[in-house]
Amino acid sequence: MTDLCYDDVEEALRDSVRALLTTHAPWQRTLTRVDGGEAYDPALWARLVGELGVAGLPVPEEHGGAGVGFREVAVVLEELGRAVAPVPFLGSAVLATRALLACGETRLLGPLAAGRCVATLVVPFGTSPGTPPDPVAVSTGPALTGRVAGVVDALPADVLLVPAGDGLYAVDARGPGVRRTPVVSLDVTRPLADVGFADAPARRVAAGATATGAVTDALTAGAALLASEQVGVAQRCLDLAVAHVRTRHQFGRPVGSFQAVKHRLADVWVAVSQARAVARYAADCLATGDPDTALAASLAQAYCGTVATTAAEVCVQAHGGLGFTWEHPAHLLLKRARSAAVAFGAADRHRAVLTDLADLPAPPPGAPRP
Amino acid sequence: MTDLCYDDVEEALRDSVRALLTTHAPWQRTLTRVDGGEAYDPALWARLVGELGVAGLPVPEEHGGAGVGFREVAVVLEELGRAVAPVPFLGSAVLATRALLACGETRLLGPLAAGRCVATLVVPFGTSPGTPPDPVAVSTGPALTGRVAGVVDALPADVLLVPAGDGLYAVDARGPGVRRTPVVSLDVTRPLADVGFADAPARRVAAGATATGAVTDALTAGAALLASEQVGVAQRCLDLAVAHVRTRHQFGRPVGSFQAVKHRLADVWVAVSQARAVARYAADCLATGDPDTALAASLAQAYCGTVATTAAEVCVQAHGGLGFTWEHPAHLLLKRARSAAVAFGAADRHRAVLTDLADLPAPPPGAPRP
Amino acid sequence: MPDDDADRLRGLVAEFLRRHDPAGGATAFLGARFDAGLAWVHHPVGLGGLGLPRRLQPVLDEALARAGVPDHRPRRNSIGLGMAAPTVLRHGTPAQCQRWLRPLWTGEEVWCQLFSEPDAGSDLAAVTTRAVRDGDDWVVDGQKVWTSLAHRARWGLLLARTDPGVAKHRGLTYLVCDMTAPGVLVRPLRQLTGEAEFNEVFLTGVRLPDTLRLGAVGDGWRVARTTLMNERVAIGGRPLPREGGMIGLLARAWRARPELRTHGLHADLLRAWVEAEAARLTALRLRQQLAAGEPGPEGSAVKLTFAELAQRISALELDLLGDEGLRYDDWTMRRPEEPDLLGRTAAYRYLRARGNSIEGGTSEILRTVIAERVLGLPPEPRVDRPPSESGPDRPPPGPRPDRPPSEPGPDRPPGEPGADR
Amino acid sequence: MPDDDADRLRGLVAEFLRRHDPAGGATAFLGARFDAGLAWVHHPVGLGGLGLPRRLQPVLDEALARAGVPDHRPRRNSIGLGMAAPTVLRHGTPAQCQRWLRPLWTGEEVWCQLFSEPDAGSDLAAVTTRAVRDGDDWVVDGQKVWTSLAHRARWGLLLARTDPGVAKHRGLTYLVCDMTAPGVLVRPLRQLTGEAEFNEVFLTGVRLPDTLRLGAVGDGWRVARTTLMNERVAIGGRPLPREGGMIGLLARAWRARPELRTHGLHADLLRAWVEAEAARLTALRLRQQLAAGEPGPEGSAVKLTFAELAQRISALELDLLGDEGLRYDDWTMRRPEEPDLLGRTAAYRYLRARGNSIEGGTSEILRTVIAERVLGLPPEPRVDRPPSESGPDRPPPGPRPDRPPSEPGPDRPPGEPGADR
Repeated sequence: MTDLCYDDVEEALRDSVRALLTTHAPWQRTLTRVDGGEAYDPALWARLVGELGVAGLPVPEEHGGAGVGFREVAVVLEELGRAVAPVPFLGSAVLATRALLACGETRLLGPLAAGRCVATLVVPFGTSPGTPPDPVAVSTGPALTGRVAGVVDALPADVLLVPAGDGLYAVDARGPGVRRTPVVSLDVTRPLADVGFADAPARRVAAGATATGAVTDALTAGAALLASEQVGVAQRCLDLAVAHVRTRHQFGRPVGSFQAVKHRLADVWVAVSQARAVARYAADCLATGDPDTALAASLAQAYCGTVATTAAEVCVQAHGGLGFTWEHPAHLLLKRARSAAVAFGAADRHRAVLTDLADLPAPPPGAPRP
Repeated sequence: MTDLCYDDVEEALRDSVRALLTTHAPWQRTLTRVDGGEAYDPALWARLVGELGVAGLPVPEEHGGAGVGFREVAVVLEELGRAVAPVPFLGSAVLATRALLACGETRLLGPLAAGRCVATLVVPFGTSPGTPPDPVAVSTGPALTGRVAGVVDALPADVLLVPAGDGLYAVDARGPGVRRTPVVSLDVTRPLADVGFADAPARRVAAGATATGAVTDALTAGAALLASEQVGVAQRCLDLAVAHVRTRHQFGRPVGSFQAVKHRLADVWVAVSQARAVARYAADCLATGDPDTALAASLAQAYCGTVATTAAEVCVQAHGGLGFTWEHPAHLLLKRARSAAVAFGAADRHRAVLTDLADLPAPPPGAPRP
Repeated sequence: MPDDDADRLRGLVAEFLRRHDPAGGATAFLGARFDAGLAWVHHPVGLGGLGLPRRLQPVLDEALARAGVPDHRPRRNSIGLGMAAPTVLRHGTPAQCQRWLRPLWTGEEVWCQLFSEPDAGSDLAAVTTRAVRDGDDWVVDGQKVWTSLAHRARWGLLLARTDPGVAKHRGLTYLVCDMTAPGVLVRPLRQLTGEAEFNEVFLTGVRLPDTLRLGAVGDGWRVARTTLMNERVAIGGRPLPREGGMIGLLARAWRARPELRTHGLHADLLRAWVEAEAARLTALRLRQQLAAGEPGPEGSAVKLTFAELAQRISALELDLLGDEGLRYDDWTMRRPEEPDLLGRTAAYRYLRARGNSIEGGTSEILRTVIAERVLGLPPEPRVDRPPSESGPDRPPPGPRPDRPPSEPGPDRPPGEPGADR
Repeated sequence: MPDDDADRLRGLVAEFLRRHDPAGGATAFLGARFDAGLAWVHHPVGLGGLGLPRRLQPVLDEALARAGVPDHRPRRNSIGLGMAAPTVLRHGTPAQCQRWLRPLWTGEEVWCQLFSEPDAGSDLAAVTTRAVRDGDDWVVDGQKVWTSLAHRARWGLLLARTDPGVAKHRGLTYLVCDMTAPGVLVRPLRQLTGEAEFNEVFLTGVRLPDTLRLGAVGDGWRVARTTLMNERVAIGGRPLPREGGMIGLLARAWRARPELRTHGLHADLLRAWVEAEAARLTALRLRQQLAAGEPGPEGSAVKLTFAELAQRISALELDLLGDEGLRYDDWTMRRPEEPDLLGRTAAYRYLRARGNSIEGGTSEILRTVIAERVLGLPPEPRVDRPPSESGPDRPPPGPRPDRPPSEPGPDRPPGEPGADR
């Protein structure tokens, strides 16, 4: 049966990641990086990969990884979300790794698992699993020409995996003909980039159905696992709000003793509990190759993004004016939540996917009801 | 400019109607009638028509009415809704009267205005203005054959106005070939009836575009003015809830001093205030023949039904177990509200109408977004 | 569960089924299960169990289900099974357990719950029904409401005030009421659905021997907590297959009636389906977490969500049905055997669901339970302590009561567990 | 308004316009309007008005608008016009009115509001900024926050504690702070939008002559009520044409971008449009009702709805834009002239709207205001009275304060009226 809980290994992993992030990625430090215009933190990434091996979790041992699977990746994402940590885990350890695993291209997996290399999948961040766009053209060489807007984790990437023509191509991010332009992003701790190719040399790593399948697999993994990051963001928002209203006094009482505040936070707790069950289900399906994975991923993105956004909004509100300031972590979480809600397709898009997956058919065309 | 308030004449009318209903239609009496299987109260109707002339309000003076218009009709509906009064005002003074006015058929208006005759429009209660169905066939005579399910105010009607073929027909409700079957209705204070015609003699009162227009006008008036009934229901629900929570004590305090209860009722007050503005706008548009009337009617039914239903649901909840009993008026209001929310087309249907009226076009067909 | 206990349990079930035929009559078969320790595995031997860990109950249930043993139909004695059994097991004497558990399990003796009163709804600790000691008996006078099954019950879980002189939570004692005793008068209480699922119970000079007391004198509130925690978990806590609850009715109506569909309703349906599936997975996860333990305040969340979804989904089905939804099936006053939250018509289900956020703890109460007992938010200022409370007589700080003192809101009929099937 | 006053007013406008050219400079033209009594018709002659009934203001505004007179652009001095002017008029001495109203009206003197403090947000009556009498002066020490326009303001509406020995609402006095006085330090306060719309204001030994006091010593709370009531009505209370506010931006984006539409978003859009139109009609109806009176607690509802809709509609626009909505325009710390709730990008509007339910009274505060002052629901138990309050010194029952004592919730920056245009 599906296991929706955390086992001891997962709890231990969580503790390690949280301890590292608490020391090396407090929000004040992240905010300072944001203010300095360089959100991504290579030193933090080096520690996460070097000390905890987070990049190699889903990579089989023979390719230099830990081979433990995607349930553990989900736990790492919860903690990274909790800390709004500015590292390219989603692009590299989820999207690129999953794509390479799916197309059996193992040459890059070792460097990725070891953290010697950062990669990402070059699609707009809002691309949903069913419909990868392809605005990049291939010429002989092979070489790529085209432009993809709003790519996640492209800024710190060494290798770009680009769906183009009928294949999936690897491109040296610092090579000739590649231009990455930082986007002024809503999510300040994970800024996007526009990526342009002008006859950029490329290597084809998969073709035809294998390539298409690899991209779909990568995006499905992204949708399924991003839910865990969203749970981490939501839980942190709730924790911050609870801590604040327990100590902040107005009218001679803790603000958290007022029912309006209490009940709002109780509702958030209920929603986060539900999001956690949904996210665990998606991670477990992905890890076990369950045939329900596509539905689980769409369910996760139909549910968890809204929960994280609401939790962040409630967190701002519960802090009153303080939560509306730049010098409080609430806005980092809000921006991450709101941006992630669009990633891999918004809730609306994933609900539409359930039309087919859950057999809830749309109205027949052209037959308006009286 | 649109007048969204009540003028002195309207307030005086409200006072008269409320005084009469307080004396002659207390909820206990209505519940007793419901328990006895005869919800409609002919004596009450006779008083409303005889003493206050409510049936003749929109009928021009030359046809025996007061000729004051639909703003006043709306005020009467607020009070009837407030009391969940079991009288055929909606069917007779709104639907039938408006249809007859629209097709210039004045023979029946006098008796209707004087209360000597009750009429209604024979369509399913959920029929929305744009799409009147027509399941009734006409044969020479003329005579009607067919069946219409769930007709409002058909049980106490003397005359049935039936859209059939290409005309609008008047049929003696007690005449040959007419069979009215009471429906076990969700709304116990305004039960519906199924109406069957078997070669029933009929008189054509309008034909062609005039008939179609009259039916549309009647249903538009129904949608626009039902909103005022819904405001009355909602306001009564709020008043009952407020009165209860001010006096009911738990934990040594009035229940109404707890913020969860307070804020919920504050939200209902806000919603009722908004519904009132929307309903007044619809009534005013209807009264002045404003070109915005169709939009105002759809806006009213897209908004006010939900408000009344929510207010009734909150009323039940605020009363706790007491609100869940048969021996408390909350359920009469809840059943009226829930039933009225479907009448003349549910909110969903009226929002869809705004697609065109407010120029908010639907997605182009066959172009799913990535 | 690949462990020895589980294997042993499966072996016991197999052997049991070789010797007992479920077709031989439900009561006899259930009695045999009890006697074989195959009722509640975590109960002691002799009291329907085998003294095994609680987490093995699903192994037992599954083994029986696989063998085609008919469902226990706990709804035949829902309050007995869901609330009385855990309370008796935890707080009862050996003799009480011996006396009550077996006929409770077999359904031969139906139980009801005598907690709520007209002036003690959400504020359950405010009960005023008095029990006065008279020799070896208690003499009980008072009125209870919202008592489902009272008209069929042999026993009632009774919360009564035995010491009006102390703080309200401290003057209560928990008794088991003999519903056949003289002075017990049961009257039907009609609901807005038309039926009379609940009752009012009038207690006039009812003599109950002290042997019917559960827990110590003055300790009734603590005993009642066990009952209430189990009540909330019972509601909506059963593991369901996908579309197993009310959402399944809506989804099937949707599939069957293409002519009623609109894009607006489709959007609502998809949202509701997602919420229902999320709630289902959450209940499943809670069950996996609690497999080894007793219900805690987290169960309140499941009950809260269940109520909200039942109300929303039943309303949506009415929206879908349009004109058809304006019809009801029957307003005559019925006395249903059990509430049927998924039965009758859409209009019935919509009306019945209004009670879900009131019975068994209002949604307002449950939110406060979550806020205070899960999130640790501070209580509201108290105004309902009698003067003696502010003196040295005040009780020491300890675990908060299950109905937190700071509770808001509307009353509650405790009502049926009414689990979603 | 077919009455004599209205006709006379139209005549005065016509005559005024013959003699004054709006193109001659905004300040001069506004000054001339003030001098002609064509600023606020209900103000006394000499103070910008004609002593006419308040309900005639729309006649004036309409007559000027029809003549093409440019909008007064109240956003240039929004706190002055929306809050300071009614407060000064109602509580100021003739000399104070004479001194302040004209330059306030012309925009030559900008005003700000010094109410909120770090520990007095929702609980505004808890302000600790002290004002100590010293001869003919008050010496003020303390810190204020959420002060929009402080960096441009000539005057500030200051709530300060002058008697710490009495109950908190009673020890307050209302002063007008000279923002150019020594000891006034203004620092930008950056918001989550990136910009610094608000300020922190540090007051250190600021000497204010007693002639700057508004109302009696110890009567500051009553004066502050006037300010707050007007603040809430100012927010979202302006009559708008259909689609005049944030819904218009969304509707136009929807019409312009068919490729972004989905059925699910269409359902959300239709709901939002209906809600926005209902809110618009409600604000219009309130205005018609209040044409003759002063703002009451009902204004809180308009502000509450405005905030909810702004948040929902801006979020929906982000949903519509998808990938495009993930882009921001500029995170550098700007100092905007005025907040622009309908400006910049969808992402900016979404973020800025988060403040709408905090500034000018949180939505929680406003719900309590409605519940207690409109519906008459009882207050919560008070715990913040100093001991002296429970004795005979307790104030007599009277009209409840505008910030009801039972207020909940998060803090508030009073902030900008920021009306939806």
